[in-house]
Amino acid sequence: MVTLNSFLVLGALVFCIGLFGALSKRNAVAILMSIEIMLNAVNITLVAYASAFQSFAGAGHGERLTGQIFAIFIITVAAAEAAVALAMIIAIYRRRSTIDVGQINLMRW
Amino acid sequence: MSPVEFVPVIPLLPLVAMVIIFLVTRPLDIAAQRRAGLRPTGVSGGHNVGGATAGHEQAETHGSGADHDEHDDHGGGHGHGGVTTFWGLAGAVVAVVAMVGAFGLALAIFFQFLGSPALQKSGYTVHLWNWFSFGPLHYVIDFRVDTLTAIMLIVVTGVSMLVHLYSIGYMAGDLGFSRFFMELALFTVSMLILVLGANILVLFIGWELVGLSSYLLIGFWFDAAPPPAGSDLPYPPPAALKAFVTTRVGDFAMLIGILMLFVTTGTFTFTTLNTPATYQHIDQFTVTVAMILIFCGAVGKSAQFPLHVWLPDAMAGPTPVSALIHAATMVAAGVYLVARFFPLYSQVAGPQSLEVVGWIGSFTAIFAAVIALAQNDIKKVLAYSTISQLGYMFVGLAVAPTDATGIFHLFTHAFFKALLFLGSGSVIHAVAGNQDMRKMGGLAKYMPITAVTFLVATLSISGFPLFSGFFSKDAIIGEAFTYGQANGNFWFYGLTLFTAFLTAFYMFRLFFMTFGGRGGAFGGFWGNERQYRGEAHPHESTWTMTVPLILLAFPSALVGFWSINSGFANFLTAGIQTYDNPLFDPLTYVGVAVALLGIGLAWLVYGLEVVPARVFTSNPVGRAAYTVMINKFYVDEFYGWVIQYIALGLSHGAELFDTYIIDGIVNGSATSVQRIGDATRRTETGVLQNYGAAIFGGALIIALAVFIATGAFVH
Amino acid sequence: MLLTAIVFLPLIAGVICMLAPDRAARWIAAVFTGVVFLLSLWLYFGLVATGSPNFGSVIAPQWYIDVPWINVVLGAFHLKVDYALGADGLSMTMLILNGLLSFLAVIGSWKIGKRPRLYFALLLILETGVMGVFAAFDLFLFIFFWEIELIPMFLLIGIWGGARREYAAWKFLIYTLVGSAFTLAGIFLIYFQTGGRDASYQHFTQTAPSLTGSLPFFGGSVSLALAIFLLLFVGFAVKIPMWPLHTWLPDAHTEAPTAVSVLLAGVLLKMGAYGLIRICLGFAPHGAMEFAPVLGVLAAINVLWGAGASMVQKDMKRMIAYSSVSHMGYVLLGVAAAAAIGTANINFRQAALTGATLQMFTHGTITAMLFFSVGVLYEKAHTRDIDVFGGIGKRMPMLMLLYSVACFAALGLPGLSGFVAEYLVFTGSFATLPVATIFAAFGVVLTAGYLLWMLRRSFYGPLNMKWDWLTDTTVREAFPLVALGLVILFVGIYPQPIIDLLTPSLQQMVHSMSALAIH
Amino acid sequence: MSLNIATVAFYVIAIVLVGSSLAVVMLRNIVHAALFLAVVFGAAAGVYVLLNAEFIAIVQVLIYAGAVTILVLFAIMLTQNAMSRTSSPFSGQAWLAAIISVALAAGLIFTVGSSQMALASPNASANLANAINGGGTVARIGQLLYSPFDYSYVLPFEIASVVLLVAIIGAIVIGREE
Repeated sequence: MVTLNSFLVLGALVFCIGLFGALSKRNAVAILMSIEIMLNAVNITLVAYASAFQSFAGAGHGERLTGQIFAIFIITVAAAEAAVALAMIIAIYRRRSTIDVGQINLMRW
Repeated sequence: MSPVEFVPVIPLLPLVAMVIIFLVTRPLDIAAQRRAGLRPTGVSGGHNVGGATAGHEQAETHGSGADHDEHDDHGGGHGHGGVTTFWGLAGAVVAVVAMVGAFGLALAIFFQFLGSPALQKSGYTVHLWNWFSFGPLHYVIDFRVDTLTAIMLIVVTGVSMLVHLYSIGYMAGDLGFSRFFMELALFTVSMLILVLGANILVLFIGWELVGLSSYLLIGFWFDAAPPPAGSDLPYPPPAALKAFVTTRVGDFAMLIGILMLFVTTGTFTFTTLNTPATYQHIDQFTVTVAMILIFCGAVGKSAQFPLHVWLPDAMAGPTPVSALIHAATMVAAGVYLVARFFPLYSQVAGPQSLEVVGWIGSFTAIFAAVIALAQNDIKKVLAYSTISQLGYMFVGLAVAPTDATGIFHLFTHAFFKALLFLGSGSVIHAVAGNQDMRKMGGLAKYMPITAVTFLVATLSISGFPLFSGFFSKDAIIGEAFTYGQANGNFWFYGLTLFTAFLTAFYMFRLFFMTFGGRGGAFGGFWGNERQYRGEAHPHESTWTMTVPLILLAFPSALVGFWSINSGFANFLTAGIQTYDNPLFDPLTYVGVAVALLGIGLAWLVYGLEVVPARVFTSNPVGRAAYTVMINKFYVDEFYGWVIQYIALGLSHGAELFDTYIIDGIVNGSATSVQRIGDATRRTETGVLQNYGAAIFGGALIIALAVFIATGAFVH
Repeated sequence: MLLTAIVFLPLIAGVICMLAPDRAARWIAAVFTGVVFLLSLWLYFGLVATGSPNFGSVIAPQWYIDVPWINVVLGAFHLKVDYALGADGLSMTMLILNGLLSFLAVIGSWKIGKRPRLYFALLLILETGVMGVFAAFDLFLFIFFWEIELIPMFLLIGIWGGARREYAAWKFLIYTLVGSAFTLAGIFLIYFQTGGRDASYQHFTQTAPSLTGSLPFFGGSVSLALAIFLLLFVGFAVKIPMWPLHTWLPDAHTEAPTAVSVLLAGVLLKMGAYGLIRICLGFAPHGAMEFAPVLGVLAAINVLWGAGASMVQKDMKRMIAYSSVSHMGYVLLGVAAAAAIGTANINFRQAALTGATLQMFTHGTITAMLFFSVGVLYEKAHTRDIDVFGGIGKRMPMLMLLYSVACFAALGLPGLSGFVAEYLVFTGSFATLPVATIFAAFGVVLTAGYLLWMLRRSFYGPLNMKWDWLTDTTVREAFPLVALGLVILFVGIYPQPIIDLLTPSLQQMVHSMSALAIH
Repeated sequence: MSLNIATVAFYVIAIVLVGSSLAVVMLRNIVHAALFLAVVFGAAAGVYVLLNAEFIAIVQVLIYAGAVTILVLFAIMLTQNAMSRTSSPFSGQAWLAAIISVALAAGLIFTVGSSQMALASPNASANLANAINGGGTVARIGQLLYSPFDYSYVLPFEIASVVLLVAIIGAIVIGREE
């Protein structure tokens, strides 16, 4: 029996795997990829909710697809983010010949 | 319109003279001096000007110190070194004219009082202006003339007038000639305010202002070079400072006394304060303490022990200043103060107050006289003599039933001591600025007028019969005896009597060492060139200096006769007779005998020189005593130690407390904030992942906290 | 309108200064400060000209203007700030003093070389801040101007100061800010305890007697009035400055340029004293009465401590700075005496308070004259070390005369204004606080000691040939000194006008306090 | 518990999704990781299909699996020498990241498990079943995004388009060689 909880647990697991990657990888591109995984996890959760509450009574406006709409916006912003972030990574690489985030610490105290 | 109604004009005259000199003649004088090349132009400045005027500096630098070697050939810098410009002289003339006017008015007021017993009783008050009032508390500027003030007016304006005249000769050629007359006029104004004040407020104003004038005039040669090490020559800059600060110590106590009186009675006015009825509801102890504190002011101003140390040093000022301020008038202000409050001292306050006055006075009298025995500086001897005589005045106030005894000595002393100082100034002028009596001697032949007038004053101060000092001083000694009979305390009598002997001795020692010596005419009284031990060429002074000497010699010799039949006491106390004519009191002749003994001993030692002075110092006891005496009982050293180690030590302590404790706390807290900031700053690694870990870790911790707090784990 | 002009004209002038060319800045500053000074005199003479002058009191200030400014209501919370300006006798003296000293400060900094536009602009903004403090009749407006004044002063010390200017500027700023944080807390406390609807002085004056009750404090309790008094007082105590919160002053003075020192000592310290009298004493009289004995002791410590520390200073400005600490002690003494509980006649209290206020004015002029004198010397010799000079009176007789006048005024010589104020304080305070007065009065001896000793070491004695090239004061340098000297002389001889000016305000304060004492 | 196709499909997709996510995170070779990222995106699209969100699934495939993966591969290609091959791909705080991630996962699963809404809402499960078996939602999404009604998302949609424009320009500006 697949319940809402199944999707939520799946989203949580994927999110945490992405989080681990984002917090532990040294390669900036890898971090970016991990962040994309996290975003996907969030999207799964949102869409699951949207489906679960699609015809939830009492709200007054019939079908509820807010979760899906949110997912669309997240995908949009994530695409923009990926483009800008990758441009930045390339710019940093050109200037410093490294994309190891451990060494990109200009803001250090 | 009677003269007394014009009394505000008396201080106004010298004030106007001062303002005229300050605004008109002195600037013109300075301009003239610049044109004549006597004074650097100053404005253009630069090293070249300083170098070019180096020669003139010596002319400007007077003092009595180390620079004398350059001056000795032209008169020690006094008088012959420079030129008095027309404008300088004009200013001096203005001042003298003002003083003649003031003296004339003072005389007129005096004679008006003399002729009107009603006025003697009532006095005359004139309201000038208001400072402010708070309900019944009035702070007003009022003048009041009564018999005491009338006498003080005569003394102040008379001596001041003569000193002004004398100074024209004495200060001639000094670059600060105009400044001198300005400051002299300022002093006269201040002293007149002091004696004219109708309340303590005005008196205190005058009291402080004479302190200022004294400070300025002692420091008149402010740019003098310090005397060579080991010399006891006075040095103006520290002397002026010392005079002001030492008297301020007394003023502090006096201020507290004034405050006590004011707070308990609510008034400053003398007439109210001196009415015993004012104190009906006031504790006698309070008044006693207040009066003793007020007397402390007198101790400072009148240079009584233990605040006497400033007066000998004050001799660093020009000699006319010593005569006017530090002999005749300002130092007598303390006596005036006690006399002013005499009804309070004698009737309201406890007997302790006048006992304190008597003890301080009598001790100071003998203490200063002992020091005077060993001094060789002619002005220092006179300075200690002044201290001693002021002590007499206080004893006179302490022992007599009225203030007439003490005030009469003040009155006579003003004349003969001014004469002594002016005479010594004439001598110093004649011997090129030298003040050491060991380099004088036999001067009588060179300067007969000075010598004769000086002798008159010396006889007077020694209490030689029929000279004025005899009447005033022996009256004090007599009253002290009466006091002893009444109270069983003969100390005042004994001390004053012995001091009379010492006074006669050291004054004639001074006279013989200066004017006489073995081989002079009249048994050494009238010396000549053979007794002269100095190098300069002595000469008699100009008429502006000798005329004041002659004019002062008459009152020095004669004013004593006013006391016959209690004339003076009658006048001063408006009818209360006090003491008998000393001429007919056998007790008087004890005093006379003692004085003659002193004169005789001095004659033997310094006039005839049959007993060498070495006799006194050749034995160990004498030598030890002499060392102590010449070092003035080490009082200066003691005060120096107190200031150096206690006052400045505490001050340094305060400074260090500020620097290390208060600022330590302030800077310490600032530093610790900085340290904490520095430590926490280290968490900002600049590595994004650290921040990410912190965010999620933090979120977890918060979530955990929320779970625990809401009990989510329990359910 | 007149007060608005006095407060904001300098600000406008400051903006103009910033826009003007460097050479014109000082002229603009001089003209505007001169005009403001004349306007401040108009405050006084405008009333005198009416024939029966009423110099106003807190209840009925003159030239009063009240425009609503901020009015926020959030439920029970009501914040109301009015643009309320007024002048009673107390304010008026301070406004005139500030007008005079600001004008003279501009004249005194004529030769400033470093960034003159900014310098004069800041000087003018400072004047606005200080004028606002003295003219404000709303407590929030008061603290607003109080804080405004900090910024230009901080910059003036920090940019134009001496070698350790940054340390001094920060010390000044942090000390004052910490203090005024307490004051602000006190203002909120009194504002909400008196209804929380009105912050005008008139309101506090009327409600002040009702401030009773107590607040819990670390287990114990403290009376409400005392809490308000102490909170308000901390900020003022820093500014006055009162021992042991005084150590910013010597540093600030030593580092600040001459004209800034003049303003710092001449008017900024008076802000603290003004706050103490107007706000602490006026609005928290119960607290003042409770605290008065302690305040008396602190006053005596202030006097003696300042004088003692002055004695051992080597730097002339530092010495004068400590002498300011000492002299402000007399202000504290007068205030303490006015508030102290006792059986003393109300007139003594009034004498003490009037003396304290007069001391604010006279100390402003005297210390300004002292600082100007040192400034003249420093501008030529580039040192202020007392001992390196010697006998320079010979080269600078005019400066010696004026400096001596200032010193004698400071040590309380009769005929000069310092005496009137000190004597008045003493006569008043001896009735209520005799012991503190005796100790404080000993300060007059010490003051004479250190000032004359300084003169003796620098100006007396044979000329140190190192200083042979020194020249005497120019007319421009002498102008502020002579002007201040004349003020000092006038007040010293005829203080009645200024006392009349102060009496209505102070009388009311003293009367309300003694009314409290009876109940 | 009935074993229908949807359930089987869910578990298969979930295992693939989790496994490939782990591969992305754990693999040393960044190119391999990028390829597994494409698998993650694809699996996510499968989840969306299961949830009857076919529009999202299509968009997911287009944008993520297509565009973003290509973009990432380009970036890897452009920066291929940036990282030394010998050193660990993990930074020093990997252990801390692991703890945080595991703890967070535990926390989230605990929360989901104890959530009143998810468990006690039979409607929700019924809806979900309906949704999984029901018709498409594309038309409805189109209405919500573009119709001028009060509760539509026209304005956010326009803003999103502006964000994209800014991102395009920004990426060009940043990535351009000087």
